[in-house]
Amino acid sequence: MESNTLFMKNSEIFAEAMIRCGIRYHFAYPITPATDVMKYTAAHFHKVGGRMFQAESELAVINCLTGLAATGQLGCASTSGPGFDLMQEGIGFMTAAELPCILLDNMRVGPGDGDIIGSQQDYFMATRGGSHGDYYIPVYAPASGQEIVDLMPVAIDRAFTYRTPVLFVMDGVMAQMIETVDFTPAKETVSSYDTGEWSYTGAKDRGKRALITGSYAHSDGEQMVKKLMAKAEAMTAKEQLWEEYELEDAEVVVCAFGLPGRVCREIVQERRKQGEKIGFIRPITLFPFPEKVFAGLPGSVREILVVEMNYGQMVQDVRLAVNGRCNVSHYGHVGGDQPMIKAREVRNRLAALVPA
Amino acid sequence: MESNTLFMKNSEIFAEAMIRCGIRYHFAYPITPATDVMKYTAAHFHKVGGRMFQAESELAVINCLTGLAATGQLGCASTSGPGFDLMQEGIGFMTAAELPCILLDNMRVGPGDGDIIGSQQDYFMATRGGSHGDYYIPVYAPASGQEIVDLMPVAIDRAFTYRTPVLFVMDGVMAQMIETVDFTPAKETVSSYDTGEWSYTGAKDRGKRALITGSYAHSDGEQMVKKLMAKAEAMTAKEQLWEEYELEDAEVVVCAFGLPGRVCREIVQERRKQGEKIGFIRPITLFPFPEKVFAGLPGSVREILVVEMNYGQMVQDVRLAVNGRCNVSHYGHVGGDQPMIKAREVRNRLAALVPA
Amino acid sequence: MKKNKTLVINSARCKACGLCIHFCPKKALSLCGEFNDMGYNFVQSDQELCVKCNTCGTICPDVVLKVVED
Amino acid sequence: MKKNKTLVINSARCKACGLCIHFCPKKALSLCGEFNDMGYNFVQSDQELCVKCNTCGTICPDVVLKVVED
Amino acid sequence: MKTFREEKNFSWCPGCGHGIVARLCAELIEENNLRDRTCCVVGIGCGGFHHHYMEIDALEAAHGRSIPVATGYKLGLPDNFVYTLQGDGDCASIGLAELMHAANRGTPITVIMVNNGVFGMTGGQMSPETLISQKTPTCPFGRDAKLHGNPLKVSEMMQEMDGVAYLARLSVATPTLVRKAKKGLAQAFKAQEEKLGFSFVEILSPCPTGWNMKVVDSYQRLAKEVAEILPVKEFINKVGGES
Amino acid sequence: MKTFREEKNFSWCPGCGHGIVARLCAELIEENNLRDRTCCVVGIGCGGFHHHYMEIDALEAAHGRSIPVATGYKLGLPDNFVYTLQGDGDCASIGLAELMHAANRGTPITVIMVNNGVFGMTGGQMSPETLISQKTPTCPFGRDAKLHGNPLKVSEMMQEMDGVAYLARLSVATPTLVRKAKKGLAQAFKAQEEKLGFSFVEILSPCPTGWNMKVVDSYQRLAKEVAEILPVKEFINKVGGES
Amino acid sequence: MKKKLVFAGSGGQGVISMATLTCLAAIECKWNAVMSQTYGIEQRGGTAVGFVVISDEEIGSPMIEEDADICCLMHPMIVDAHIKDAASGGIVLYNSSLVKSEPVRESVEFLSVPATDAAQELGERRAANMFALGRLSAETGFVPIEALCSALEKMLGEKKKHLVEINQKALRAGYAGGCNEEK
Amino acid sequence: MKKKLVFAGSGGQGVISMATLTCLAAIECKWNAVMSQTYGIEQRGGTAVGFVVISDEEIGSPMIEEDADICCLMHPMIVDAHIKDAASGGIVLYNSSLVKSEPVRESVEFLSVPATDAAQELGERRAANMFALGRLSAETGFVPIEALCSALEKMLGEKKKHLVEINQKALRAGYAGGCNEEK
Ligand SMILES: Cc1ncc(C[n+]2csc(CCOP(=O)(O)OP(=O)(O)O)c2C)c(N)n1
Ligand SMILES: Cc1ncc(C[n+]2csc(CCOP(=O)(O)OP(=O)(O)O)c2C)c(N)n1
Ligand code: SF4
Ligand code: SF4
Ligand code: SF4
Ligand code: SF4
Ligand code: SF4
Ligand code: SF4
Ligand SMILES: [Mg+2]
Ligand SMILES: [Mg+2]
Repeated sequence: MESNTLFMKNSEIFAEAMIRCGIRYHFAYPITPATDVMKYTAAHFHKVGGRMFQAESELAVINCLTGLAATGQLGCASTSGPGFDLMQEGIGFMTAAELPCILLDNMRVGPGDGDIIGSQQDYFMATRGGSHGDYYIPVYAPASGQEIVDLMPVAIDRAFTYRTPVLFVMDGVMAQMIETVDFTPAKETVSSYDTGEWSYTGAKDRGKRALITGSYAHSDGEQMVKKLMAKAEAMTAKEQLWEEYELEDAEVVVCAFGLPGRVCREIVQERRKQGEKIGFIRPITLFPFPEKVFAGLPGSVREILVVEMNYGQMVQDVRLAVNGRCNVSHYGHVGGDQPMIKAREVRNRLAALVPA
Repeated sequence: MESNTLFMKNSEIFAEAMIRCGIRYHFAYPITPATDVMKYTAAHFHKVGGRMFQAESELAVINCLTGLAATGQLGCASTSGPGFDLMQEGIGFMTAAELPCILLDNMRVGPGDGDIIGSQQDYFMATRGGSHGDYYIPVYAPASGQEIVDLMPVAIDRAFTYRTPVLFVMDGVMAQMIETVDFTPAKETVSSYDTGEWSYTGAKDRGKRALITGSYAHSDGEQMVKKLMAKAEAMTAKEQLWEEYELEDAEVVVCAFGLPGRVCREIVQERRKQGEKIGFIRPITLFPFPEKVFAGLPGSVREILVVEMNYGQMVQDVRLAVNGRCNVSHYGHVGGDQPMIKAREVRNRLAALVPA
Repeated sequence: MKKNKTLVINSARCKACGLCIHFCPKKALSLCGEFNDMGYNFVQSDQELCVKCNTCGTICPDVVLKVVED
Repeated sequence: MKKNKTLVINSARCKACGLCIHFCPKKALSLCGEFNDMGYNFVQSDQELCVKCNTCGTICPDVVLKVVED
Repeated sequence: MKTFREEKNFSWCPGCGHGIVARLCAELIEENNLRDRTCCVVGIGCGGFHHHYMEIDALEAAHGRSIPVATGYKLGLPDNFVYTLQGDGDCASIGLAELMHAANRGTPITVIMVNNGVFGMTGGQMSPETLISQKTPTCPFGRDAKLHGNPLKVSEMMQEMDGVAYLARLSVATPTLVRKAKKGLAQAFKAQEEKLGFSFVEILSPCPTGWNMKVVDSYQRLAKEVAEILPVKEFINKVGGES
Repeated sequence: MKTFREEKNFSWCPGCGHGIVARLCAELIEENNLRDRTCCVVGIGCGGFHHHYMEIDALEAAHGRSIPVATGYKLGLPDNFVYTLQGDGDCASIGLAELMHAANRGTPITVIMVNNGVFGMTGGQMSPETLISQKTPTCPFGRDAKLHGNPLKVSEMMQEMDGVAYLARLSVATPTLVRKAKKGLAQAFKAQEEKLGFSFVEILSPCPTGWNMKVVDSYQRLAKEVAEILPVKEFINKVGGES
Repeated sequence: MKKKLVFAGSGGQGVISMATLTCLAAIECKWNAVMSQTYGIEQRGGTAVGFVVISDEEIGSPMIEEDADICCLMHPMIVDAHIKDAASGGIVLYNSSLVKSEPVRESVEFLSVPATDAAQELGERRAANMFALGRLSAETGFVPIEALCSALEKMLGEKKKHLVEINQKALRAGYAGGCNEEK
Repeated sequence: MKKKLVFAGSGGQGVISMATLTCLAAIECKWNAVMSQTYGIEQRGGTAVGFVVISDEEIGSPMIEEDADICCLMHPMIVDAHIKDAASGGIVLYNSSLVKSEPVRESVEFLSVPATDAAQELGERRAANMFALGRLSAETGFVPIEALCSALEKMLGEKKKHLVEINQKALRAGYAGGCNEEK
């Protein structure tokens, strides 16, 4: 692809952004609504000397990615709900072993095989270490193709800086959406990170290295978890990202992430035009959760309406962030012929909260 | 076993309680610290016409359990962290398909292969639907062999009543602990539930039944999740269990579950003897979280100290439950040669909170 | 007593895939001009040519065709 | 020029499993009365009997025994 | 026929071999009077619609896990008749370990793998059974033995297992082969009913949509190109009946 | 020897066959000058200690997943030498699908399965390789072919795969067999170095602790009873060298 | 100026192509475009719906909720679910070859187009989608027919170049109100 | 009356058996008992530790944290990690056959017992644990020797009945302060 501005499916935008940023390995197993990513990399990675590897299962996918990451190279794995479940053990292993990678979960309706249409129901898994043990990884929730492109170099940087898996989540509706995007921000960045310090490339003269995922002395387990917690703390301090809109004098704030964020923002803009004191927050990082913007909310805020394509997941993080300082309510919607949250319902809730 | 009072390992007590309550199928794959359960059932289930089935992996375990549950019979699967990860997809499927079963997670240090000694780090996975999608299942956290026995018939009842997987969690230290237990409460109860209404035993004249885990029309997905949410709400209203001690005039409350709960209770008793106004809460159900006891806390409570063998998981539920009404602090400990939380540290924290 | 055989066509199920036409040894089948509810121009038979061998019924992936005896 | 062979025993590694004793064709090995740091009464050899065939070194699971040439 | 729900049109694509397999299963269940105590476990894939068209109890397993589900079911109701209906992606890619272990254990269930050489439901991606040079969305330049290996000979892998009572590769490529497939399937069902052990049939089937071919051409490809690499064959038959 | 860390005592039980395998690997790495670019991927099991005693880079994979980890590694560094060291539980029970797919793909890695017929590390439970009648904590009345199937012939399952360049079942039961095992292992390493495809060696090994036997008795059982069911044999050798 | 369109049909009918082509044509006109979609799990025969927003300004929310200016119903199975997508005052095109009786709904304008029959006459039943799109362009001017025709070439690309002709023919036939003039 | 005991050693030395037997003996005396444990991942050669609380009252917390009345160190590898488990004023028994020099710690009473050597003399090196336990009973009276001997039969059960004799012999030899009188 030569031009920088293209009209593409967001899953393809994700793939193209990877290519442009220098990622050369993609591991995947087909699953709707994530298969488009591997279709794209299968057709395009080879042109830049990369490889899409279709493994026999999601278990194999995440473990192939582990091996690749151990060589110091950055790879990616993409999937959706059921496949994401199967990857959790491996994601925990990679985190424990401090291996960087890029992950993508195009969320669909669950539990069970559920439905192939979009949802935002993997928030808990994504933000609270879906594997056993204590750990957190950075989670980015772009709301548009452009934001995918903008975030890709950031995610790659954090993967190397913190030596950790980094996760992107999109609801399936957004993943399948086609829109115009400018690829200029997706500069080659992968090659600028030196992984020689920690990668497992053969002992040579430097002495052996062993990637450890278990502990042979009980104290190792304690040390490992402490290290992971220290990283989580550093990320919480430094990596929070969000979009905010008209919070200064807001009485009611609407909070939504991903595509529903775009829908809600338009509604908030529309209500503002009517003179209603409504503000808007869209978390871009789900971990670390952008507590800072909640901490900085003006005293005028009476209520936060959290809108999600699930039955109440991110709302817990909002409640934890405001810790009782204002009321927090939730509107969730999952499935149906049009899986997106309903603008009408958001308008109704707002009308009840901000009587005209 | 004839006598009712026995000195046994808690993992064995779990197995014996299953037998006495009428469970006849146990599926498992070896993993420390949960293997003792399958060793016991392998040696004893056959005497009552039951079967321990060692599957080739935890994936096979949970899916065998699914098939068995579909016949209307109650089975069990036991595991620990890494194996629990691998079961998540299946647990989500069983929940979606409304199939009852008993699960046991003997928690060890994670993430990764981690360490085989005890921890309480699977709290998030256990309480927030470790698989993708929106769903919750009842989670019991006994603190002693006796409580395992007492809870087994309750868990079985809830599994059938709500037609849901029910999960027991124990930290690995407790799982390997040996103590005296009275089996009298473990009465045969499984056979008293009629599963003919929903089980898949062959169409005969009643017409076919199909266990659905996916949706063929998008509206099915919406309906399924709504049904699961309604169950979760009913459980939240009716199924909260906890132990409380001296809350009436407490200024500081210590909150811990499982074995650390026993340790903390002893410390609180000891401090009370010194006249300090300290109370104690031990959640027995982790889902539904016993919000009621927190809602009912007297105004005298200034601070809640949450003690866990992890770096801060249940503490989120405590914070959500008190919603800013008092301060909530956390002391966590994971791994090391003695993985249990340190009584000394709890005493120090309390001394700082309640100056003598 | 020679049995009477009939080729029954449940045209509502036909998806006009053409397999039966291809395999019919007697070239007794063809697609017709009309659409069924699914929008397919379903199969029709020429009863003159048909020898009721049920080859079509054996291969039809949509259980449209069946030779029945009475 | 005949090479000089020696059987070297790293007794700190021995776990007294007895395999070398069992397989030695010359019955040149036996457990001694002392313990090593791991608490095992390690293997000792009778250099008179030993023919330096390295059968013991081949089977020893703990890399205790080795016939070396100088 | 009580088993088959004639009023429900198949939702498979025109020409899809899953329809033929469904009809054969329905006929055999009916003919052997199994309906009352049959449970079909379907995999995730286009075969997952199989049970929509039959009056039998059915379970939808997680992708690749039909066999352990069937195993658990059979443990609970040993006298019921249990078969799985899986695609080659479900059975030979993600579910391969479960297949091999059940076969080796001699678990008395019947496994039907509808082998159409692609992941049909998700859009025709490469499966372990895709032929060399065949193009799919995930091997757009054709399957390459060096990168992707040769088509996996699943049936052949079970040849030396004592637990397997019936093992065959069948096909629906022509009316003659369909008739033969029915006989093989009948033997597989019998193997279970007679408690002889595990039974497995791999049924070569076309996926005109995934192969991006006209229906008739896809059957011809199945009869020739596919069968050359994956020959129709009966490997094990402990039932002893005609097939 | 630079590869081997003589100063570190093995933490395996007295008589454990893992020690012999570790020594053979160290010797071959040294003799073939592979140390600089070797990566060993160990499974979770007693074999997971293997790399503690060698001066080579190593990765500890999740239980059963060494092969995909090795695959990913080899993709990233195709010129490095990559072998997995797995137990029979790791490789043949939970990890069977990964093994078969890598073999079929012809992934140029070497897989070593130390087959001691039990899950050693977790306390000697039944593995797919446990012999009929053998008692373990999870089959306390002995493995029963009807309930548990026969020992899984893992090597035999790969016989027809074109991707496999070297395939053998070896043993450490006697000094003679140990020497033979070294030769087989050398061929497997060579198969990878010469980019001929996938190589697999199954090494029969004792677990005196898990078998609850005296060490010498366990080696005798290995030489006789185990080898009767799982014969020592070279199935495929595309290297052509002596072995 | 902002327009919202819904294209609904059965999988395999090409409604997603209708939506995509609409976007590409809008982009030809220097507008912005966003397309989203839902679909059944079947490869063929399930439902498929494409939602399109085109605008000469930046597009915030890409969602359509009972506010579509134009709603195309290509198959009877989706009529009930998607007729409500049209805004009141909107235009509802339906494929009268398959949707045998006019759908029931108030305050919309119906456009009955025998798209499948027309395409069959043109010799390619699968071009029914293009026929309908051409007709829509003629009736509503939502995008110019020339933009559709040139966008089509881009959409099909090198690989499917051989399909350009028949599809353009269908577009133009639809635009012309039938296929008779092409006979 | 409540007593806390720690038994630490290398895997395979039987320290968990020492802990279990202590509990069973306490139960023989109608006391309550709880045992917990930690261990390495190795089947042999790793560390193994048994923690025991016995009491004539109900036992709340089963944990031992630098407050053990008795601490048995059977192997040098665990000395550093577990000598701190003893309460000040507690008793520390160590297996002087393997722990070659007296461990260093203040305000505890040391008991040096050549358990492995003694057991070797008795003809079963693996009975070192019982020898140490017997000696501990003699020195501290934490449980009566008779309770240990009869609990041993219960612990070993029918299957391991053949091991009762040698282990009881070791218990009694330890109790008697050595094994000389048995020679
Ligand atoms: C864990 C998981 N991974 C992936 C999927 C997506 N998925 C659905 S069907 C399918 C493949 C179906 O192919 P096959 O089994 O060959 O059946 P076919 O449709 O070809 O008959 C896949 C990968 C899923 N549902 N769950
Ligand atoms: C997912 C998962 N399941 C189970 C375990 C527990 N586990 C650790 S080692 C092992 C078996 C080891 O047996 P094998 O692979 O034969 O190796 P051996 O110890 O016999 O050499 C098991 C089941 C685990 N660590 N992870
Ligand atoms: S084979 Fe069946 S579906 Fe196909 S055209 Fe013939 S009748 Fe119609
Ligand atoms: S029954 Fe035979 S002859 Fe008649 S239409 Fe069918 S295939 Fe042709
Ligand atoms: S074989 Fe090795 S470990 Fe065993 S006794 Fe001989 S020297 Fe010691
Ligand atoms: S070298 Fe040979 S003769 Fe000497 S001790 Fe070893 S085995 Fe015996
Ligand atoms: S995609 Fe293939 S397998 Fe699926 S229904 Fe269509 S033709 Fe059949
Ligand atoms: S348990 Fe078995 S495999 Fe593990 S170290 Fe001991 S003898 Fe070896
Ligand atoms: Mg398929
Ligand atoms: Mg093993």
